[in-house]
Amino acid sequence: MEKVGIVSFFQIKPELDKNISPHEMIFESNRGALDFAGLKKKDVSTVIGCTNDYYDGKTISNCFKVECSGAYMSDESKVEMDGAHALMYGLMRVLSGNHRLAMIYGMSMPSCFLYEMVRVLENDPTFDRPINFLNSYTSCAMGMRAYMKAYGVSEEDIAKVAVKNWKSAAKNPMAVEEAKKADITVADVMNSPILADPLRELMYPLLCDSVSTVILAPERLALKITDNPVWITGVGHSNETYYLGDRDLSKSLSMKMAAEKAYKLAGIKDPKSEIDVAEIFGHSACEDLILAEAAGLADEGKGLSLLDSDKLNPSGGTMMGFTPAGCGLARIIEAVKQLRGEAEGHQISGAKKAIATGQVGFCAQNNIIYVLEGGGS
Amino acid sequence: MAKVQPAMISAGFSEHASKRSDVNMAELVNEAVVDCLNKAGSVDWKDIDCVINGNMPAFEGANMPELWMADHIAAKNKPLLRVTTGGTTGGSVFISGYYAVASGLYDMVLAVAFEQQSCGNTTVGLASVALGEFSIFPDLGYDYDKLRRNMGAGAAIGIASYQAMNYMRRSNATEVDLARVVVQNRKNAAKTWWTHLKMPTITIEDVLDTPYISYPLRFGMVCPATDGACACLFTTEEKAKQIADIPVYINGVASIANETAIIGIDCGGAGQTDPCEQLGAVRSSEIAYGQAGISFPNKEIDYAEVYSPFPNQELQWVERVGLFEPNAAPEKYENGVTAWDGELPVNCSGGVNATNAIGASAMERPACAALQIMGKAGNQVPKAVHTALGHGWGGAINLITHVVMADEPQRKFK
Amino acid sequence: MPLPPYEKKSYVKTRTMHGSWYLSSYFYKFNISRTQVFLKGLKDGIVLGLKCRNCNTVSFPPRFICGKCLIKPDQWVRLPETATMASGSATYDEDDKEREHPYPVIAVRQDGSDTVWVQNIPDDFDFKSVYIGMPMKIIWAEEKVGSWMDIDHYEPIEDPSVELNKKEGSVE
Amino acid sequence: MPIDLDKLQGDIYKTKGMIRAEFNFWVGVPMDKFYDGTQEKKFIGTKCPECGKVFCPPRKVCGDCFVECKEYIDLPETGVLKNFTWTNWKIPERKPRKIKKEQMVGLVQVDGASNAMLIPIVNTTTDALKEDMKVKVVWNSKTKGLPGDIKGFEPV
Repeated sequence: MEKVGIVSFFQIKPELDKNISPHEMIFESNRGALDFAGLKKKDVSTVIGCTNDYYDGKTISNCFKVECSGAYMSDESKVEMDGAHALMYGLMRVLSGNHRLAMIYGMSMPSCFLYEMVRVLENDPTFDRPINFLNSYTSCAMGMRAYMKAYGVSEEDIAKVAVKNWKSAAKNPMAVEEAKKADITVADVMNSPILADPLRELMYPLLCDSVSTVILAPERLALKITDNPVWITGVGHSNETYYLGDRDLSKSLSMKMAAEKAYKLAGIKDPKSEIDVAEIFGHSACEDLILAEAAGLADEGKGLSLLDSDKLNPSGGTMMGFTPAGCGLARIIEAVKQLRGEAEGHQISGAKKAIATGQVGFCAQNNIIYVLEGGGS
Repeated sequence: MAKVQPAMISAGFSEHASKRSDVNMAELVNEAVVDCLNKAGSVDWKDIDCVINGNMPAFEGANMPELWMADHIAAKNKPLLRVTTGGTTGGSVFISGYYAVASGLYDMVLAVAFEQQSCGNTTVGLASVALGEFSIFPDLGYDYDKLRRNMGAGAAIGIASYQAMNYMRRSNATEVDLARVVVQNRKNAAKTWWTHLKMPTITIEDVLDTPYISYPLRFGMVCPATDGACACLFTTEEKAKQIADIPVYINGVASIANETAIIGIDCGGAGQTDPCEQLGAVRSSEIAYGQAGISFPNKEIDYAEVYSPFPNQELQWVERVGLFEPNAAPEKYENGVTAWDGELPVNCSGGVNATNAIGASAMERPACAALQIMGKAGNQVPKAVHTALGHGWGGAINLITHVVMADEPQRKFK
Repeated sequence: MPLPPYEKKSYVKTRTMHGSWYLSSYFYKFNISRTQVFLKGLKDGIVLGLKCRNCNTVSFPPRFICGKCLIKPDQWVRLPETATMASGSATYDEDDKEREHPYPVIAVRQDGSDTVWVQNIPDDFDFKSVYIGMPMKIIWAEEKVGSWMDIDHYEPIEDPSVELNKKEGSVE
Repeated sequence: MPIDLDKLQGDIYKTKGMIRAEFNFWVGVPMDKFYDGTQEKKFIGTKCPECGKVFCPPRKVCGDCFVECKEYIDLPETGVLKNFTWTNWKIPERKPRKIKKEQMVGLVQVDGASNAMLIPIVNTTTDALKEDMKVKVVWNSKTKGLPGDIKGFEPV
């Protein structure tokens, strides 16, 4: 795979209920990304949006976002998954050579819709949906129970992951204010209300309004635009079956397959030692561990050892503020900041290679992983 | 100018009907995928590297249904991407299939688009396109009845009738011209196995006898609501030559977005002052022809499939995509230029006017055009087809997809 | 008159499972900073448009983002009360069966602006007499309160071009 | 029409959606047979002709072999609890709400099937739930051929 550079990025600071209209929010973010790299609107030849009709409450949610996203008279499309999947489509377009600069944004406004309710609409409408027990809470809880049983991990251990993520979020200036819990303890997490046993409220991220924008360019152009691009050297993407009853929830097969492909493309032999930063999009604290293990950062069942280093989610992961359809891009932006040395407050010194992931589906059914490398100058 | 030349080797369809009551969404799509793979010769489902999928989300009330139907579309343990852009969903899925191969990341890509409209209420689905945008107007003092009436005209049929008025004003086309298009489409549809409205005996008078729905469009001119699915298989040039007798090379793609028509964002005016001007389509075709190395589309294109739920749009699009001079289309239709045995056949599958499974429609256009090049179409035209185009529109008539394909790789390639 | 029958295919009928999508549980946020100014203008009988400094596009009603330049337009301009019909149609209201002739609906482009907007026209208006490019003017509401309905409706005004075109022997 | 100018203060205005869209999903032939079975208080599954896996609830296609499963087989009423959780949150298609009595739900593998289904667990307490526990179906007294026919599974 040829190297593709991330030349510009912008994220609107997440808030629980942002006093801004969604169109304006996309405008601010896309304009910000263009200005950050000193580009003009017409330089960008393709705009890929990531929105979801059920998150926006509108059919064809992209048709009114042409003006505000800067897609007027450019090659526009929409990926209705996670922002990281939209980046994949943008990457395809840049790699094909048909397009030079691609702008990708992902947004949603959970203050305007009920996220848990919308997830119910993802169910199999012939059986799971009428029975109405499969939802965000129960799927996360069953994934957690499967993991705990398979590797003899206790609830307190998972709580430690949550504590670490909340504490990291406190150091991140881009984290939502309510997520900055610097003094949180394991006892606090264990005493928080149960969403679905054994998942507790503080193991589950806060939903917030935000937009993330990334601009991609092929290698030669990227070096002209910025001195400090971050390269996408590998990408992997996979999907497993929907039926929870068919899957081993303590592992993530799709992430494993995706990571194998991404590492092969990027020429990474030993992810444990070569990866400096891992921005994992886990829907709950436990999913962070499952996905990190599947991505080869730790042996199966030994994910807790990652807590000893700063490698896992230095930004706080999804706990810094979870924006449906935008979270994968936010993970990528956090990894890019680390590689550029611009992560204020939570910088990992000397970070050279990072991974960032995105997912959709119950128990991380569909996973995508990027290998990012710094070192423009 | 893609670095890897993508080619299409097979297309499959499910049976289309107003109510496919015997299958659920997943099984409907499975029919199209199985049909596509059966026609692809030596390709096994395990050879597929990536699956791309899309439908119009709110019409079936299922969010990201492809996750649920992964097993049914041969996507288990494979990359699965969902691309949806409203009416152009099928075209966008087709284009992302092209890009998945052109990027060099995947060798064999299955693109699937589908719609099972009998599950939901299409009118409510279309209303919710703009309902969010309009929910503020009653609070700003807009009379509710008038809002409903004025904005109800903003849904697909309404926008089409605005377009029809403007087109008829420009070209002096009459209702008879519109009815002629309908008759041609439905007669063509009767010769294709999977289509919905097959009317081999329809006449212009039959169409003109039906009542108006929205002036100047009559009930008999409007597309049906269909259940159906379509699947296409893409691969690289080298592999395609091994697998298929006549691979179809995708030489140019574009999906240019324009400002919205009739209704604008956040209570603003709409940017398209003339809904039948369609700058986006003009620009898309320019780009796609540029990529494919086509300088004179009116001479070089042998066959066209345009997305036209309403007859006036068919007349309008064939002009906007450069097949005919502006305002010349009604005359060409009258003279039989676009008929099955004409010089430039258009919509010989019956088009969207006879079969509209919204999410799949825009993919059926390039798929049918490709089948004509392969010589495997249900209603195969007598002339030899070398170059063809497939087109789609969607959104608030601001999203366009445009695909140009040929039986030989791009001339300017390498 | 119904259309000729088409070849219907029949399929096994299976059960259905009910589902719903509550759009009533959604909220929508709008930026009305420009709309407020516009409505205040209407209250005083002033028609305001918003001009983008970069491309000089004037929007009526004001749009807070210029799609062409991706900037926020900020220059208010006063527009005349006349307008041009940009497009039109007539809807046959399904809910109102008693009504025989359809409701006319039109989209107008205010003179001096570059955007169109769906506007009201009297219900008893003969929609076949309107044509695209027809000059129109605003008829104000009796009492202006700063609401969208301060522009009660649009009415056609005399169009000299019709007579001229007739003399030339044009089809119009 | 009267207009409330006081409501229009500030740059951002928030409105509420109005309608509800209704859907009726066709279940397809295999699931239709399954619901015919639940009406007669029995489980029906499909068998993959290639790998021999049995699916309950039935599926038309086996994801691993991508072949149509045409063979229908009857399955017993007993099964194994593979995974479970309990929650006080009820999340229907409208608004999530908290309820007093916790609901138990588990992945139950019916004996003879190779996959588990997500189904409520009844007639027991949250503490008594264990993985790999034997469970048995509890039918509703009146069966209508709907998912509601299965009240849940209870420990044996």
